Amino acid sequence: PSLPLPRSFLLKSLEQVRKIQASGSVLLEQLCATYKLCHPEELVLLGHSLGIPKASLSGCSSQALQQTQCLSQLHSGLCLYQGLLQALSGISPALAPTLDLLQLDVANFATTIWQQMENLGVAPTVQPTQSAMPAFTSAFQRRAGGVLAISYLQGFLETARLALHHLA
Amino acid sequence: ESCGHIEISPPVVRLGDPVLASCTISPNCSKLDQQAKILWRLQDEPIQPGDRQHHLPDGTQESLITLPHLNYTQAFLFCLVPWEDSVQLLDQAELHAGYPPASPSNLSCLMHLTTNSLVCQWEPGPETHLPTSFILKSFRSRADCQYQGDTIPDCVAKKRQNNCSIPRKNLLLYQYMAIWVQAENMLGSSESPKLCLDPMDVVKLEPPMLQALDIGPDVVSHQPGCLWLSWKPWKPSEYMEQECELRYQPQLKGANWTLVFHLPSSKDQFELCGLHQAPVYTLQMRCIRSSLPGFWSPWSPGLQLRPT
Amino acid sequence: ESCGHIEISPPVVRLGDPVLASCTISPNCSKLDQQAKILWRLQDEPIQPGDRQHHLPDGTQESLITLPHLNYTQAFLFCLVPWEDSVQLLDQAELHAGYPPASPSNLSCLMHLTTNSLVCQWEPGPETHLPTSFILKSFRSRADCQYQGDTIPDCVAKKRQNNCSIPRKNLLLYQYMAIWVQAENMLGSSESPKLCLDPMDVVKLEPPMLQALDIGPDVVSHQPGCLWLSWKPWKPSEYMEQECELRYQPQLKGANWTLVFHLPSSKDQFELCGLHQAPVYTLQMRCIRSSLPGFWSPWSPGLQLRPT
Repeated sequence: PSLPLPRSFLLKSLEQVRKIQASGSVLLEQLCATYKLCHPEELVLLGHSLGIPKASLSGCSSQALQQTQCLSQLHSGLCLYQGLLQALSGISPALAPTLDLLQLDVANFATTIWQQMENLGVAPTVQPTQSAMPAFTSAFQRRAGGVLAISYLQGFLETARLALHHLA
Repeated sequence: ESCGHIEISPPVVRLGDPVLASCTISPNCSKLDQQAKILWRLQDEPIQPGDRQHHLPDGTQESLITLPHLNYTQAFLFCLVPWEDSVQLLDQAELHAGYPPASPSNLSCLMHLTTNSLVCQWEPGPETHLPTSFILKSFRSRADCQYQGDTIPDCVAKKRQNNCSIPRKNLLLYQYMAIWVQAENMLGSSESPKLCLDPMDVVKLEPPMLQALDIGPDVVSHQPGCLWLSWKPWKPSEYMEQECELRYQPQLKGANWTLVFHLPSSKDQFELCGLHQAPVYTLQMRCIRSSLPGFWSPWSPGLQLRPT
Repeated sequence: ESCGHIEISPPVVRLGDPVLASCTISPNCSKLDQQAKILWRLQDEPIQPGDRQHHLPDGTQESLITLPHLNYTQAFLFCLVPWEDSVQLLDQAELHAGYPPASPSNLSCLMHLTTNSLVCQWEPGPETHLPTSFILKSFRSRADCQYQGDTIPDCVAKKRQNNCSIPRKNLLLYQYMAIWVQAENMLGSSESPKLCLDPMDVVKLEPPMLQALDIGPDVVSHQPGCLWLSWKPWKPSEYMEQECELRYQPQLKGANWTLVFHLPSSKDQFELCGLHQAPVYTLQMRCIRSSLPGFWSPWSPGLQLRPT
C-alpha cells in the first residue's frame, strides 16, 4: 500500500488540471474558428500517418487504480504532451501565445507530479527520455496535429482528474 | 507517406473568379485503399465529389475540381476520403479572393516642426479584401520635379494605416522632392499621382501665443473701450518670417468678426480701441509664412478680454 | 601633445568625503611655457591653486589638489592655466558623490493572471544620488526555500522604477521560489530579505461578476423585500476553486453592511430577502481561493438594486 498523498498536492494538482483544460479548450476553439478544424474525429487517419501518440493512464483507471504507477504514467504522459505541444510551435502567430502558455502549464504540472514522486521516494533516478516527436511538414499538418494532440490531452486530463479525486 | 496533398492555382483570385484545385494521394499511403473516392469541402459547405478522378502514371490518385466562382474573400478548401461512417481530412488549402488596389488618391503632406518629419496621408480607394501594402516613394528633384535626383528610402505604412512619416534624416529641406504612393497586393499594384513639393513649403504652422497685457494704471490713457495685447510666434516656427491676422468679436449673439490684417508675427504691445459693443470681447490670431509658400495656421484659442 | 590631463581617484565618493586630483602638462605641450602655474576650479567656485606643483622626472608638470569635502552630488573639476589676462581650460573631469544603497525593504509580489507574470515591488530606501540598479533575483526551491534549485534569470528594473515583472516562461507555477532584490551602485551593493513563495499562492484576484436576475412575474414569490442575483467568477481565475462573501447595505445614511459568508464562486440564482429598510440596496461581492493560500479580491463595484 502506498503512502497517502498530501491534501495540498491533490488540491494543487486538481487546480492545474482545470487550468490546463481551460486553456486547452480555448486553443481548440481558436483552431476551429480560425482554420475550420472543428472535428478531431475527422483527423484520426492523419494522426496515424503523422504518428501522433496517445499517452496511457491504465494505472489510473477507477477499476485498477495503482497510485505509484498512476503518478508515473501521469508524469510521462504530461512530458509526452509537452513535447508534442513544443513540436507544434510555429502553428500560427495568432495562436502561439496560447500554445506557449499551455505548454508551460503542462510542463509545470509534470514538475508537480515529479516532485511528489520524489517526496514519496518512488521517483525513478532518471526522468523519462523524450520519445521521438512527429515531424510536421505543412501548416495544415501542424494545425491538424494540434487539434488532435490537444483533444487527446483533454481526454488524458479528464482521466487524471477522476484518478486524483479517487486518490484524495 | 503523403496521404493527401492539395494544389490550387492560382492561390489568390479576383472575387468571383474560378479556382482549379487538385488533390493527390500517393501510392505509398498505406492507410488508404487505392480506390478511395476523393471528396471535397469548401468552408462549411456540404461535401462534394471532384469533377474528375484518375490515376497518374506513377499510381498516384488525383481528383480535380473547379470552383466556378470563389465568393469568399478567405476560405478553406478540404480534401477528404470516406472513412467508416464518416470522413477523414487529408489536406487543407487556404483560398483568398479580392481585388487589385485602385490608385490611392488625395495624397497630401505636412511638415511637422515638432517631430521634424514630413507626414503624408492618402485615401486608399475601395476595399481589396487582400493584404495590401502602401509605400510612400519619393526622390529628390528640382522645381518642376521633372529631374530625377537621388531616391529617398521608401516609407512603408503600417498595416491599415493610410499615412506615413518620412524622418528628418531622409529630407532635404528647401529642395523640391517628387512624392507618391504605391499600393500593391497579390493581384496587382497601382500608383497615386505625384506631388512636387519642398517640405518647408508645407509646414503645419501653429497659431501664435496671444496674451492680454496688464497695463499699469498710470499708462492707461483712460480712453474707454480699449485693451492691450502682446503676442509671439509659435516657438518651433520662430525662425520663419510670418505675417499674422487678428480677429475680434463682441460676446453678443450673432456678432461678426472684425479683422486686422498684415500684423507682424510678434508684438510686445498692441492697443485695440473702439470696443464699445459688449463688456467682453473674444480675440483670436493666426499666422502664415510671409513671402514664401505656406499654409495658414489655425486660429488661436479664443481669448476673452474686458476693454476698459 | 597632451596639454593638460586630470586624474581623480576615486571618481565616485561618499557625499562629503575628500577627493584627490592631479593635473599634468606634458613637456611636449608647445603652447604652454613650462613654468605655467596650474590652477583649479570646482564648478563655478573661485579659481584656486593646487596644494602642490612639481616636475616629474620626465619633465611633466604635475599639480595635486585635495578637495576636503565633496558636497556636490555631481560637479565638474577644471584644470586651467593663466593666459594673458584670463585663463585657459586644459581639461575637465566629472565628479560624483552619493551614498551606497540601503537594503531595499517591503518586498512584495503579486501574480497577475492577465499577463501571466509575477510582479514584485519594493521600497528602494533613501536617495543615493548615484545611478543605482535594482535587480530582482530568484531561484527555484522547496517549501522552506532552504534548497537552492535552478537560478531564474535576473529581472532588471527599469530606471527609477521600483518594480519588476518576471515573465511566465521564467516561472515554475505551483513550486516554491526564493526571491529578493539586489541594489547596486558605484559605492556598494545591498540586498533585501528573501521572500519564499509559490506564484500561485499570491494571485491578484479580481472580484466576481455580480448581476441582478430579472425573475419572470410568475416565479416571483410576491414576497416583498426580496431580490435575485447571479454571479460568476472573474474569467481568468475560473479554474481556481474560490469561496466568496456577499455584503449588502440599504441606501441610508450611516447604514451598516450585512455579510453573507461561505458562498460558492458561481451561482445562477440566489434569493436575498428581508430587505425592508430602504427602496434601494447596494450589494458587493469578493472571493478568495479556497483551501489553498491566496488573497481576497477587492469588493466588486457596488450594484444598486430595488427589492420587490
